[in-house]
Amino acid sequence: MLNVAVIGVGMTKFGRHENKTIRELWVEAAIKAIEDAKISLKDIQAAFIGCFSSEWWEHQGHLGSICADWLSICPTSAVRVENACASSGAALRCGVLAIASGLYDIVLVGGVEKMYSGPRKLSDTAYATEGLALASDEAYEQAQGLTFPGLYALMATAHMHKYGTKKEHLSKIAVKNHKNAAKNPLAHFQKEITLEEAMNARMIAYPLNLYDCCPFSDGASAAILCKADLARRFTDTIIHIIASTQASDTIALHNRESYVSLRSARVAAQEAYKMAKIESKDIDIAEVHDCFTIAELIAYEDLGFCKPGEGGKLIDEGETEIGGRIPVNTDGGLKAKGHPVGATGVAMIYEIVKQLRGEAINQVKAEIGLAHNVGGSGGTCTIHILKRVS
Amino acid sequence: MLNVAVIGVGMTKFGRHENKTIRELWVEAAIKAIEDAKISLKDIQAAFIGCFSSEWWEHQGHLGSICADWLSICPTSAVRVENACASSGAALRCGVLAIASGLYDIVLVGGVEKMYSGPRKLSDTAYATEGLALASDEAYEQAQGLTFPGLYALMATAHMHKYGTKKEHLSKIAVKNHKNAAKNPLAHFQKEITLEEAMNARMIAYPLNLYDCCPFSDGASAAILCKADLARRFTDTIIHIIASTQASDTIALHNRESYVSLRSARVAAQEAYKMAKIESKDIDIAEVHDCFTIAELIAYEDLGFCKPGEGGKLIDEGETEIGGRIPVNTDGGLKAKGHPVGATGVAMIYEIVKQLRGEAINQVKAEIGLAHNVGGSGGTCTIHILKRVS
Amino acid sequence: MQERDASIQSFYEFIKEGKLMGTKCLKCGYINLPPRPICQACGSKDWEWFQFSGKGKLETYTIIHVPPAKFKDLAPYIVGIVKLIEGSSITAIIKSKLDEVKIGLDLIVDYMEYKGEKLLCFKVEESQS
Amino acid sequence: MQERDASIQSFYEFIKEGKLMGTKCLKCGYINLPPRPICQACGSKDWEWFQFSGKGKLETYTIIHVPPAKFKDLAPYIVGIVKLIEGSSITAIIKSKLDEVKIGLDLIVDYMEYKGEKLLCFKVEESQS
Ligand SMILES: [Zn+2]
Ligand SMILES: [Zn+2]
Repeated sequence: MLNVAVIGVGMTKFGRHENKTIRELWVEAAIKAIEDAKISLKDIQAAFIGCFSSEWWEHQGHLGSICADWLSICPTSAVRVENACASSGAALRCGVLAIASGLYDIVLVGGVEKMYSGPRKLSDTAYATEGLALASDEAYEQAQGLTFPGLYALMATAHMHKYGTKKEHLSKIAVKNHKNAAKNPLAHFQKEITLEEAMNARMIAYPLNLYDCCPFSDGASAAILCKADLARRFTDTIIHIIASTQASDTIALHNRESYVSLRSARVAAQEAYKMAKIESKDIDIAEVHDCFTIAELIAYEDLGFCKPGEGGKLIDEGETEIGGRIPVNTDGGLKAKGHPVGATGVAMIYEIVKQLRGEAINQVKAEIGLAHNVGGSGGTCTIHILKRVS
Repeated sequence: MLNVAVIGVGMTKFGRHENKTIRELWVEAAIKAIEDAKISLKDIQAAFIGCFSSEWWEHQGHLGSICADWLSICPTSAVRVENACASSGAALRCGVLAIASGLYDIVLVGGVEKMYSGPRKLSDTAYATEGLALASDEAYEQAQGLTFPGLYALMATAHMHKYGTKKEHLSKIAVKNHKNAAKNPLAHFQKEITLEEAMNARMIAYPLNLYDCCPFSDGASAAILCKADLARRFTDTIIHIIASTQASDTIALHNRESYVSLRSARVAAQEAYKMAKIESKDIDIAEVHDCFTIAELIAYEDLGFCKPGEGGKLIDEGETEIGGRIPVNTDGGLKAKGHPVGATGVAMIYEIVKQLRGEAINQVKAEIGLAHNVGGSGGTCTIHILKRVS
Repeated sequence: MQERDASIQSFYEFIKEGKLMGTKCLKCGYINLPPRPICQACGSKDWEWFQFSGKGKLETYTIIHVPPAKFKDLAPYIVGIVKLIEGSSITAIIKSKLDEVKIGLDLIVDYMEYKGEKLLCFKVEESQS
Repeated sequence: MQERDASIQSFYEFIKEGKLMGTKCLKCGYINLPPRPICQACGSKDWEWFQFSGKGKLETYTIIHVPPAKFKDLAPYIVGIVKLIEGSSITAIIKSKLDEVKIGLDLIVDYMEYKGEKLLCFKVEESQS
């Protein structure tokens, strides 16, 4: 028993924030979470903030200090956590450990990233592409001309070859996630796309085209964790974290046994189900890491929502759509909600909490939700399972 | 009671490693710690690695994954922690929380940095200087032409003005630390310097000259933490972590009440003494964060080794030398042992553990040791107190 | 002037207009410089713009001999923290002869065109020299 | 060849000499490619250099249409993972016509001079085309 509850969540709009810096986005999300939890700044005893590469995009390191500073919570300790695209999943996990340690009752977690636009450094697509590649192996992947979309393209080609997965399956995931984002005011894109558009977009890294790739986004997310015993002081709808796990894998794809599944995700999921004492069929709703459409399809299989190789079938049957057996990425996912790398893991928690509370935009019936946050091409995966208790 | 013991420590030589990358330095330090603890790779249940800016210096992010990968401990979870120059102090603290949470029995912590030389990216002094500045406020310090030595120079000028501290006091700290490093085979510099040399070196940021500044170093450090109950399985000389604290401050100096003391250090130290149920006078030996000579002098005051303003006097009286009342930086400190930013916090633990075990190069009589690890210009400070128990 | 948010961008827009601006907390009256969305003293989110007179004293300083690449042409130059008469402090380049700079120097805000940007700096008050 | 350590630098020095080298674990026999100081299979630190024949098959591939700045001149180009006949795999640029690349293609190691560096790559085996 972790004895940890989530009593508040907040996030900025994901997208382009031309006028805001990292610290300003962070403050916006953190204040929303604090207000949602109905606590004050003084109640925060520690903070863990995920950020992938503020050095690269804004020339700003020492993120813990700057995030504590701009939120006016000094001298409260503030740690910055980096696990590539799973940075805030890992930060959340550090927050869980901090509360489980008994040293803290209330902890602020979250994440932030400025990837593209901004008043301090103006990035372009080439620079942002190179920045994302920092999550892959510099010596043996970046050096060989591989890009970040290229990594997932290697998985897609292998999956198609092994299991007969079609490009159409991938495009259907993009269509689903754009549809879910269409009503989400915090999403980067609020427009539906057709299967034809998704199939015929400009190629980025074959077989992945533009609509298979998530956008470069700016944004931040935050959540307030509380010792579960104390949660009832703050809210009546108690959401517990019943599992929090993390696993690693080789950074380079070529050193793995399989290119059609992420071992880090399988291990973290197995440990999470064990910790929560549930099975994959008990999950009512999931946020999965769809940085590329193929990543969502592989997640279905790694999380046990279907058998290995049957991700395409699951999509064809509509089971991961709203109204299906296991709705996935009801907020639009990374694909359409956006993917400010460091903010993504806790933004997933935002959606799960909203769903479990019955406050979501695309509300489904759910008591147990899972968040699957992948770093890089699977070198890291964190899994969190949340449950509404009454 | 934290119930955490340190059962193994390891570090690389600090200095220039022209032929090694971050992951290779990390593996070298981690293996030494593992062998020191007499455990096997399989015993490690989680890892926390501090690194300041591998993105900047080696174009490599996702450090957790690459460090787990190259050490062949996948799928064990591995988190990268960044708190500027306190990155591995913060990583150590996450490891302490992880064990205190009850979820883990044995955890690997450490840190690594490649700041200057290397086969993958060849940096120069200007690039390294700009890299260090990432720890300061991009918008309001970097943008005003301030450098990292400049930040501590601002503190030095203020301290001299307020308390009458002399340049000679600072130079004496450099002389002491070079003397301590002279016999340390792992130190960046193994040569003593004279007070005249220290006083008359090339100016970097007035009033700090070259010998007031630590070098740009490459290196790594690691330690094995273990649930204290289990420590006796591995060793007879049990070293407990009896306090682990962290505090933050504004990233920019100009938003602080004082420029002659670090609030983060004072708060973390007060909390640490309280957690350990000791007073500052009970500390037998200390590793303090002397990225610049003035930082060590201020640390004496912040840690309560002397009254505010009397750091210069403490130096004059030789109390922090080997043989003095409270020997500080017996390994040579950042100044002469070197300062591979992310590795520094756990390298301090290396020296404290060696001293408490009676295995140090410059052995002193000590039962309780303190490590003071500062991020940036004091935006972060972690304090760890270790005690030999019998 | 409330239409601009309490952001870094707003601060530098004001600098371009020759104004040194902070935010005054509507709850506790603390003047935040640089401007902040959350009061450093009390955590309040309510603020209004506050324009500084630009007068102040040098609290501490350094002389940068090894500069970042961008400031290479200026070295050696003085960077200091200036305490404004309104009570807030800020870091900036100080225009002074290197051998005349000292803590307590009376300063007034100034601006410098440098590499296409308008840089905040302070100069020694006329009356003094 | 033991004098070189099992490092990234050694790997690229061998590439310059036209050799594709990994490390063979002296404990469990696993062949680590790229070379590693710690065996990926068993954690042993004992190893010896192992030279690959350079022959292998394409395990998976992508065609990079949006390249990193450094590889701009080559785009679109194929990057694949090649499984060598000795059992290890490695990522490299694949020299093939874009419309002829497919999983299972027989490949042989090759090298490309590019921007002053010698790049590892693989080409289609002659006998096949
Ligand atoms: Zn106020
Ligand atoms: Zn082996």
